Amino acid sequence: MMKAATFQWLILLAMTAVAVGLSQASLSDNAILAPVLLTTLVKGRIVIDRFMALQGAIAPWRWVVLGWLVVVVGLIGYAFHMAQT
Amino acid sequence: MWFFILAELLVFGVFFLAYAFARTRNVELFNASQLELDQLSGAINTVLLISSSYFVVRAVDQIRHDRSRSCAYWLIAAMTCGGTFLALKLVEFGAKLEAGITMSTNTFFMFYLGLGFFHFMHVVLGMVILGAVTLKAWKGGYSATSYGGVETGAAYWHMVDLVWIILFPLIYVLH
Amino acid sequence: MKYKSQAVAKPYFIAAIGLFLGQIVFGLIMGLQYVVGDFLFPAIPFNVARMVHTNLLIVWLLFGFMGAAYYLIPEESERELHSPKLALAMFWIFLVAGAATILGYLLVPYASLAKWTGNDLLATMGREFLEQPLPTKIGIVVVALAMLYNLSMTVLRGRKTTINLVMLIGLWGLAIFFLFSFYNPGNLVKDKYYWWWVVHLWVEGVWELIMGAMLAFVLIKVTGVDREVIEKWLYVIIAMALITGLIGTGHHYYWIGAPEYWQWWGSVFSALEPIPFFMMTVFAFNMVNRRRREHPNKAAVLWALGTGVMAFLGAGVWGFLHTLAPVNFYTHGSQITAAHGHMAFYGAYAMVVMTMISYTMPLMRGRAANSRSAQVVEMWSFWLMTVAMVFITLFLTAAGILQIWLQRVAAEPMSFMAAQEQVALFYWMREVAGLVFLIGVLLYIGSFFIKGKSEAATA
Amino acid sequence: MSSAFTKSAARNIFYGGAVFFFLLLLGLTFDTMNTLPKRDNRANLSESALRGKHIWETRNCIGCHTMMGEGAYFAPELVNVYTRRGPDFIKTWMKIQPSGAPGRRQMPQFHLDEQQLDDLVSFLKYASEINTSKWPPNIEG
Repeated sequence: MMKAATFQWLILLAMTAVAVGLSQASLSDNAILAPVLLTTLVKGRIVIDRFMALQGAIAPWRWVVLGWLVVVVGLIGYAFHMAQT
Repeated sequence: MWFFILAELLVFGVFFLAYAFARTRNVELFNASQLELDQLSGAINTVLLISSSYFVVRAVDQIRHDRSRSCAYWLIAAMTCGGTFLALKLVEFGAKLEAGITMSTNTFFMFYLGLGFFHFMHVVLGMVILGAVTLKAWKGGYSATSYGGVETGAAYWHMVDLVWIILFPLIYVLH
Repeated sequence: MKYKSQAVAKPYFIAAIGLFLGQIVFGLIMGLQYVVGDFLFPAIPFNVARMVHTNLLIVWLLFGFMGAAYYLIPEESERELHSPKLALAMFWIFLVAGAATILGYLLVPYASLAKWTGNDLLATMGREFLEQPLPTKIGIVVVALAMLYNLSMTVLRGRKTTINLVMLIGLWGLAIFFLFSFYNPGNLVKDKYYWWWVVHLWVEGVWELIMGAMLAFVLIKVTGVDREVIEKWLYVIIAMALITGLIGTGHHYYWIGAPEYWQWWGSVFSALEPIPFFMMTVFAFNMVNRRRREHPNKAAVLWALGTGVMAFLGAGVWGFLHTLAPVNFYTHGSQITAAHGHMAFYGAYAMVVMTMISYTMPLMRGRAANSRSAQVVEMWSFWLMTVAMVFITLFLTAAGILQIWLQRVAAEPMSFMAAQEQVALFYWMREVAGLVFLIGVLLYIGSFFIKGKSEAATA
Repeated sequence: MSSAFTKSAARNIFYGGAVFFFLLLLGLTFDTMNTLPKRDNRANLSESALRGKHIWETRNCIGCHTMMGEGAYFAPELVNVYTRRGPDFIKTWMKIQPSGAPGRRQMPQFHLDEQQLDDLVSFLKYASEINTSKWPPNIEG
């Protein structure tokens, strides 16, 4: 079980590196928006489901917290997308 | 406890969206101000918080196996990461204040400093909670059958981490 | 009533009701002055009537809180009050000081009153709600400290429950934040900034603790629901009240010269301020639905449910309506503010005090509940006052919206007085609703004098 | 999460939350106090303006008028009355009260002397120059 946690930790680190790398690699604003938000979404899900151990927990809590993540990240994406066009 | 964590997430969520939508009305200002941020410090802080969260997961696992001492060690490791986070954050804030930047400089810095400080205080509170849990674990106050306190403290700490996981790309990375 | 010394609450409640009647009378005078401008001028100019109206409100609510504290703290602590004599002495001091202050407002020009009471030594007068002369302010501090000493000693030596601790923390907070009323810097921005530390941190901070404790106390008594459950709710509600309310102070800092970031902080946190009030409503209904006994005092149950609903409507919904900075830019300082103020104070604080009075007065008069006929009249007064207040709020809201449109939004804005004339119809309707409210108050007072067969004292 | 939500957890949230947010309020207040010099027009808070504030308070002006939207809503907003009407109008207005027009709202006569009127005007001028984030929405207040 802890092997899985270690693996998830490494994924989180890698994804952080990817996000920072993308922002450094002078790509256009549009290009980094989707991948960075996607890594954020995945990272958030790992923390919620695995670290907080909400996966398999009583359903409403998990869905409320995951729902929060999706709504916030989604609306951030929408706002940034809107600002570009 | 979960009720409280949700309330906290709600507040942060509203602030994040306020940032995103305030930005749409002033993209140039936000992008220009963002360049003044220390992205490296932000990235290191992300690594620190993610790692501390991982250590907390290990601590919870240890107490499930009734290993109080080693639970406390993992918690101390997590708090060391948290402490370093706070120190780095203070250096970052200090540099901004020295450059004469305050919350009233412009809307971007209002959010950067305001949200950053708000989150900073949550890390401090998280440290206090983890500290209390560590102390109790050290004294053998938890066991494999009774470790609700460790779980609650862990949940709060993960919440602080989760918030940062969104805050970092939002304010430091996306432009 | 379990302890003799609880009876000290009785004079406090009687004074509270008397002053409440006075407040309503002056409210009606002001309401009429809104449409018949020279009514009672120059005998009672509007500013004097308003000062009397708002100060009576504060003083009668304080009487109510103190009475409630003297009643519930001995019962919760399971021992007699530390010093009933001190409590009674403080009652008379507070009553005399309060009456003298009101008479001073009515009989002496305000500037002379200020000069005679040492306002030149320490200028604290002439700020909204804090108009009291220096001796009165000091008197409030003395009375509050004596009360806190008395109550703290009782709790320290007795049983400590969530309810008496929360009540005590609320009252301590009330006394401490009142000290900011002595700070009046010449700098207008700072003056206003810290003025809110009294006003906001009272009504949207520590008073909510007091309200929560009072409501929880009555709910335990009338529903018989397990104390653990009620106390858990109480903690969660007041935690949310402070979490949202402390930074929610920011919604007063938008336009008084404070930094602009308060528009964000104030908007976000005060947008969440309805949550504790909503929880209070759910709490009251939930507990009553889960009741384990049928308490004979139906009127008290009605007041408890009523305060839950009206506090949420007045403080929660009407507060939220104009709390976001972009909205508040237009609504600030208009009749919308007045509408919110009326319903919030009535729903949250006037009603919770009446809940407490309704529950305790029969007990202090030696019966579990009043006779059926007395309760019917009391419930009629509940509905008359509450419905009248809803209409007062609606008419003021309508007046406010029209006022804002004419004076602040329209392409060719009207002057203040021109806009006021346009909304006069709503002021007339408000005055009529106010008269209904007065009838409600009179019925309420009348209900105390109705005899009839009453239940024997058990609780 | 296996742990049930207990009363002691609720209590801890109350105490922790209260302390946390009170500290946050203190922090923001500290920053506000540091920022105020740029906004509150303290440079023009002259002796005369201070005397004027005292007159403003001891005549209970706030009992009818609003100042920056705070006060009673019976009479016009006065934070911008200096720009709306100008100093001479204010002084004359104060001298000719009450109007005595039947049925109209009446303002008392305060019997202020010339010096006091000037002080009051300089207080209102000082107030009108405070940065209130563009409030009120227009000159009518």
